[in-house]
Amino acid sequence: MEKDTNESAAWTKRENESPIPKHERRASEKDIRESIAWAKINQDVLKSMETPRKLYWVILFFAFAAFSVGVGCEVYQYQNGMGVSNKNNPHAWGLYISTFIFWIGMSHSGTLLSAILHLMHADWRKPIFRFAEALTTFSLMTAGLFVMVHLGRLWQFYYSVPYPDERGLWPNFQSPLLWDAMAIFTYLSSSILFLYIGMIPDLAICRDHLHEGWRKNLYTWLSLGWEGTDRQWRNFRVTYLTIACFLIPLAVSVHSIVAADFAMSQQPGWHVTSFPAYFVAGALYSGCSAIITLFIILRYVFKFEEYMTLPILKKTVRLTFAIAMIWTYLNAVEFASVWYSHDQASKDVLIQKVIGPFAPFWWGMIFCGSVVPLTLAFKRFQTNIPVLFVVSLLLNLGMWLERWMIVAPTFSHGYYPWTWDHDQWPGFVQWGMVFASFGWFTMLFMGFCKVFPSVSMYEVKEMVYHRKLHLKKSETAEQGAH
Amino acid sequence: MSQRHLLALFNNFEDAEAAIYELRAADIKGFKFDDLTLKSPIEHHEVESVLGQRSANVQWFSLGGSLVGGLLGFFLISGSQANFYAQMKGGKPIVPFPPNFVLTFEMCVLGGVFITILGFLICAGLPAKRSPLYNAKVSEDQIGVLVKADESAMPKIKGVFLNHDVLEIQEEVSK
Amino acid sequence: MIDSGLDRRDFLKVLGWGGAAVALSGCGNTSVEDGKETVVSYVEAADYVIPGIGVYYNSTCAQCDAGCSINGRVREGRVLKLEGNPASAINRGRTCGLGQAGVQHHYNPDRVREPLLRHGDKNEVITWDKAYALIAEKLSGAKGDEVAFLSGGVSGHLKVLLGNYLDSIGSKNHFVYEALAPAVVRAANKKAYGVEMPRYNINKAKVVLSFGADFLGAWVSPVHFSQQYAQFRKGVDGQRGVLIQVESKMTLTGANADRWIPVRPGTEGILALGIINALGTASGDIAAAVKGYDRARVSKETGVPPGQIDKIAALLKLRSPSLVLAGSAAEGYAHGSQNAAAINLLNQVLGNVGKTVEASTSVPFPQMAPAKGNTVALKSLNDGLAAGKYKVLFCYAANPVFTAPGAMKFKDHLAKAGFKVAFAHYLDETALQADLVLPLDSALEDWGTQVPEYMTEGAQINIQQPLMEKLHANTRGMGDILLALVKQRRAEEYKSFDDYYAYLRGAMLLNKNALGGSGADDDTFWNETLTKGIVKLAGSAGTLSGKASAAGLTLPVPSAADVQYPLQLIPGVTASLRDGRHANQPWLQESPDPLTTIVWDSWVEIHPKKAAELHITEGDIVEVTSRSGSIRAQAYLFPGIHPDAISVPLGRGHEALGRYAKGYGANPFQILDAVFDQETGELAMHETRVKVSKTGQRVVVVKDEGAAGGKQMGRKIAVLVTTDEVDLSKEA
Amino acid sequence: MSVSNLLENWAQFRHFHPIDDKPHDPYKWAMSIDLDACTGCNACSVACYAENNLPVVGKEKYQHGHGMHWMRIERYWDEGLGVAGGSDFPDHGAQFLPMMCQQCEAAPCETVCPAAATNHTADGLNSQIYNRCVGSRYCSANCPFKVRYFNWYDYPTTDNVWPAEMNQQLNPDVTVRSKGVMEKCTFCVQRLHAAKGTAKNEGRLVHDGDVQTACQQVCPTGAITFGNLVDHESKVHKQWQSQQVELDKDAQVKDQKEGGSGLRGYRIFEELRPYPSVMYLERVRESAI
Repeated sequence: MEKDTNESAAWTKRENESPIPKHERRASEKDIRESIAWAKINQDVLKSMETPRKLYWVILFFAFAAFSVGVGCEVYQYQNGMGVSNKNNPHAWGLYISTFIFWIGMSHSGTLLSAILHLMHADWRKPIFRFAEALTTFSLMTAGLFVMVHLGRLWQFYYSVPYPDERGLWPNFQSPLLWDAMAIFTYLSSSILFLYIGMIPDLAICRDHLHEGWRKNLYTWLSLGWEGTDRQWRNFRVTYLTIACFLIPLAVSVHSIVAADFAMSQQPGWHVTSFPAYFVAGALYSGCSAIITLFIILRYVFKFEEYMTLPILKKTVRLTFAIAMIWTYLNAVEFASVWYSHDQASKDVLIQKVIGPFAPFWWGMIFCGSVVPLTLAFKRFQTNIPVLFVVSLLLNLGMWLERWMIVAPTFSHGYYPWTWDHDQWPGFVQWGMVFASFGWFTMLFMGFCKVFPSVSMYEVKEMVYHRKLHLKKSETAEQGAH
Repeated sequence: MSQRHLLALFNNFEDAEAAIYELRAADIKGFKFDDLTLKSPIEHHEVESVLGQRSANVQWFSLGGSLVGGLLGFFLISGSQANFYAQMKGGKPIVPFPPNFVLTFEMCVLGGVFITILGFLICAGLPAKRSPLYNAKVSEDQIGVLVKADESAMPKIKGVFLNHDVLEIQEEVSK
Repeated sequence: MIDSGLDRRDFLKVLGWGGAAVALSGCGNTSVEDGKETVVSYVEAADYVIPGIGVYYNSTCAQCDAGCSINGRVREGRVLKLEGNPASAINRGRTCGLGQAGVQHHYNPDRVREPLLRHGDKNEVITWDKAYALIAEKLSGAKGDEVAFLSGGVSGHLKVLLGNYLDSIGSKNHFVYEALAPAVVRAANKKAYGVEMPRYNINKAKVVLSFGADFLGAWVSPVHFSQQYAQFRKGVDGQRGVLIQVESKMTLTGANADRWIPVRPGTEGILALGIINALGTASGDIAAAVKGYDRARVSKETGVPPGQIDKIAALLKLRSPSLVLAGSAAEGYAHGSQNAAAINLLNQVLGNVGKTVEASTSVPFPQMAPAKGNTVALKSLNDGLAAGKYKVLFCYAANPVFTAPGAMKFKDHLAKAGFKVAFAHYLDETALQADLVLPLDSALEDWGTQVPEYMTEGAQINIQQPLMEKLHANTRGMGDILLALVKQRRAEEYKSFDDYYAYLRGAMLLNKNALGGSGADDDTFWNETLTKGIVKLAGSAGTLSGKASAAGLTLPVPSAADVQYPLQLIPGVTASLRDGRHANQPWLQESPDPLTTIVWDSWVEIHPKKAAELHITEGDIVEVTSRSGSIRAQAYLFPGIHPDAISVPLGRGHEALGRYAKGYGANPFQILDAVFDQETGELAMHETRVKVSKTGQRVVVVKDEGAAGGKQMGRKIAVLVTTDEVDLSKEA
Repeated sequence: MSVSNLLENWAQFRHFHPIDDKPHDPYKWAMSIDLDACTGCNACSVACYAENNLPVVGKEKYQHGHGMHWMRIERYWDEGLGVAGGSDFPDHGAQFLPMMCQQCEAAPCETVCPAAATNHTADGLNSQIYNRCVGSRYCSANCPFKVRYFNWYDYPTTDNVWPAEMNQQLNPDVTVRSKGVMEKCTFCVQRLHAAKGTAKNEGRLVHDGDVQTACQQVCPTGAITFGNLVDHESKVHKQWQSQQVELDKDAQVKDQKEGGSGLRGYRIFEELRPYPSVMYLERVRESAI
């Protein structure tokens, strides 16, 4: 408790040292100051891309070490067979698939929120969408690894890829797993393109302000000769908008298809109509909480207090709270629909979740997913960074548990009582792989932050510009009124 | 008569806008208004009122792309089902609609996104070589107006720019 | 049959290429890839090896003594699978799981391959000549009485040859020992019916009342009884047969009963008498004998509710003929003979003799009839060994070090024998105590004849013939060994027989006419015999003698509770592991026990109520202590056992035998008390009292049964219906 | 080419099987298992090991649920056993159920395989193509009966699974599966192929009794009947017919008739509509005792 206060005090101190003048901060919860000079924006953001400090390398090393654990596990599993991960019949899937869904879910807020907010002209997205989209891309790349790791014959993975082949062999397009692969591929490539297209003007800035080294070449190539001409901007706007339009239904489809992996099956506890909605809500939920986590980290590490402002955080937090309540509601819907379905097998799975061997995890999920977010309803916590940091991590823990609670209980307690198995716990290989995925993600994300601007400079400029215009307009209007 | 480029940098958009208005109104011989390019660190869509509605056709690429993607998807999938394994699976029809529609949708989006990007590159003329006059300030906080005009028109254009608080004028070295 | 022109090396080359490459291609462990074999083309293979085509040979299953005929599929010179021979009246084309695993006995990697001279724990590989010389040398230093031969049940020409050998030595000490033989029942049958093993017509019975006879699992001739059982269930005229099983520990047969009655251990005879009493049809001395067995007393002593006794009696009265069987559970007590007699009496009272109990056909060659194993033999051998009577001991097809009750201290006594020769497939516990171990051919490589103890319709002699070439060059058939040994002593008599095959062929041809081959020339007869695998004999159907009498029938009142050892130990006999000789066949180890579904390990069956009393839960390692010793095994809560009893299955807990047997489970033989049946002197297997205590260790029970523990949770998986709800007569 | 095939055969490609499809012809392999005859002796399971090269995985792996018994015998107790108000003893014995792949006509496993490694054959079998399997285990996840077994390890190279000599017993007609592929009961498809080949050479169809599955052949009580369901002479057809069980129905006469039908043929999980090819006959118990 005391420690909390101390930390809190330290944070308050940081806030006090913030470059935003106190009166402006207090005055009107402005999500951005109009007075920020554009040059300063460039300077601040580019500064975040400078040669990293020692701590960066230390963390990167640990992330790499964690990833290496996973590589080791995979080599071991590849050599000896899937059995080493302690799965069995009926526990065919285990943590790989649950963690796969977790990462897929994580990917959802970035691109989806960015696109929705873009369409809705909610310009508070501007300072945060870049890293959120990076989050999407990298969590998809992490999720993709689990699909591979999960396969019993990794070396034949291409059998489930549709490619024209001499023997006329095609994969089975009826399989939700194939839809999954297809949707993830589409989503990943679209997200990467969306991220990239949105970054071109910033890449041009990087090009213009870096004068040597491989980076200069990299940005020169990547910025495609962007000069910010009216023609480029005009087409850019349309393109960005169009892709945003594509991405919204796509993102929804991706997680509904992941839900279809379960809902299209015939198993009790999976064959639930509300699953797609439940999955999408869960995905947005975990994505939002991941955004909060990264928001806080980036804000702190890169001193982005001026861009990633508390009002923006507050908005994100409120959005998260809303989604948390939707998710909670959908949980209840799942229960209710099963309860009134007279399907004893599905009921048994639910009962099993609540009072069976998985109960601690299930209740953990309820606690993290439905109880913890209640703190977000309080205004004082909505901008309390230490609290938010802990809460966002708990939310994600809850969401990871949710995915596990979707996958495992049905396997352990399916239709066929003879094969019920309540004792099969994931082995160290599975845990190692889950652990490694966080290392892998951290590696990718940290690399991204140092190579690419994690705050969109041009969009922040736009935001500042629009605020200025707005201010001017309202001043004129005021004067006119006088 | 040889043409030259000239880049004027402004501190803010209003100045640049005013300068462009004047240029348009001035009707300078040897300078076509279409040869004027605005370079800005952010998008100023207000500029359209000055420059006029210049076309942006990316959305047609999107439409075409998603149609082609969707059709390709559906026929690839249904065709492969009909040809390779005209073989039953799980009692479902050999060409089952729900899964094929799901995949058609994905292919539709995939085609749409890819072709949109292609369209963007074509419409925006990217990747492009750098234009003859460029100033890194344009990607920072200044507005640039690049004009291409006959040598003879240059003084007049410069004059217009100078009227509007231009910060700096860069001229192409004559060939 | 198999052309000896193909020498073994060539043969193995074919195997190496054909076997490894065909069966394992793509698996990365072919011996060809290891460079251990030379590739030889099929061109050099023998005539009968047709690539890709299976050849079928008939032979006889040697996994137990029931004498099922088998039909082995041989491809590229390798025997792949054993099926039942449809021509056999015993198994009619069927086999049991044990029989299926016969190939794993044959291909077992732990078979003994060379004659071994043992020095302490060390093996010295010697030649057969040296081994025979050694035996001759040791025999020359011993008198006939000082030589003992311990064997399992033997029959056919092997028995004849063995008899001749012992005769040549001058020894009468042939101990035929089977740990799980129905010896008490034989004696009781002899008394009641005049024959030791009559023919039971389960298929003709409308009600079968079985007192612990696991005829579907491990009793006498289970494959045959299973087929009768199938007919019995279908019923003669749509009236389905009813099976009532009375026992203290549920057997496979009990699990299939319409009514399973848990009876207090050892009171089976009392219940039988109680039923006779309740029937009320008996007269004379029988009526007098059962007079005291009224419902109240019987119910009190057996724990069976009075209503149940009445119901059984009523059903038996209503539906006739019925069949009452006395099985190992009834005979395994000090008063086992009395139990069996009481049960046979019930059969007689019900008038089943002659209907469902018939005399079996006897084989016209009494010298070939099976030497029936029992445990009396073990006892007398043990006594003899303890007294140091034997200088030379032969041991064949028995593993007494493993199967003798711990209280007998057989292993210690065995050490007193001067020179011990074991004819063995594996280095089992007994072979490890031997001085000379002689490796045997597997049943699928060896010649032989077999006469089953339990004869079905008509009599038959089963032919055992090699299904493939020997796997190992230096193993020999038991017949060949005996022939070589007997030649040492009676060279003249046997000089015309090069090997046991010649002996067998000669002996069969000698009796060609009696064997149904009159008129055929020798080769035709012989080839036909081998092709069929069975010689059916006319044989004379005997008659059952003996009249129902209750004379001498005294059943003890169940003893009062033993405070120190409160529980009765029932050694469980499972269909697949029996007395443990098959424990090194991995299919059997991994084949779940039908009732507990446990694999690879022993367990202690304990009733859930008793377990709750003792605070034992599933997976607790418990110590089972008797007066003779203690073993440790995992507890399994099993509702099919009397709360005053526990059961540990036999067959596991080997300290030797092979990689699949050694170290798995516990051996309850070790803790059996040396209690014997008062009349026959047979070992009373169920008469050991034990106490159970928790050790504090726990394991996860390795079993197939899932967490639902045999409940269907209302899912309608294995559905049940009562006879009044179905119409069986319409079924196809 | 494929598109023209698609357009030409459009109507044929839009059938639901088996409900609005014509029956398999000339073969539809099916089974019926009489639970009243089944004694639970496990012979079928061992025979399956022998015929189909099933690996013996050993105690430790079995403990982890890696047992590979395509045919497993399940032992059920009465629901009332050991619960309050019920009996402390299994008074009516146990119920045994041999469970193997039910070769469903509308198999849940087939649709979900991403690599199309499991298909419905023209003979009405649910086939597993080991070569094509990528090991996603989705089929197993979606199997209501959980009768699919995955090669969690590379059994051919595992110690003591098939050590020297033991490997000579392997049936050359059956693939030895390597790690990472799914496998399950095939209705002894190698025997079916052999029988069909023989019959074809003789210019006829396979007669009832020409071919037996390993489990059927071994079964001491003859509880398992296997054969061609479209062959009206086959025993399996007669059994299905006498029990009025129809392949393409999800509810049979037995379930619908008020007051009992006297029939005892049923298929497990019929309400899930996998249309299994295995009919079980209910275990009967005497009502008089």
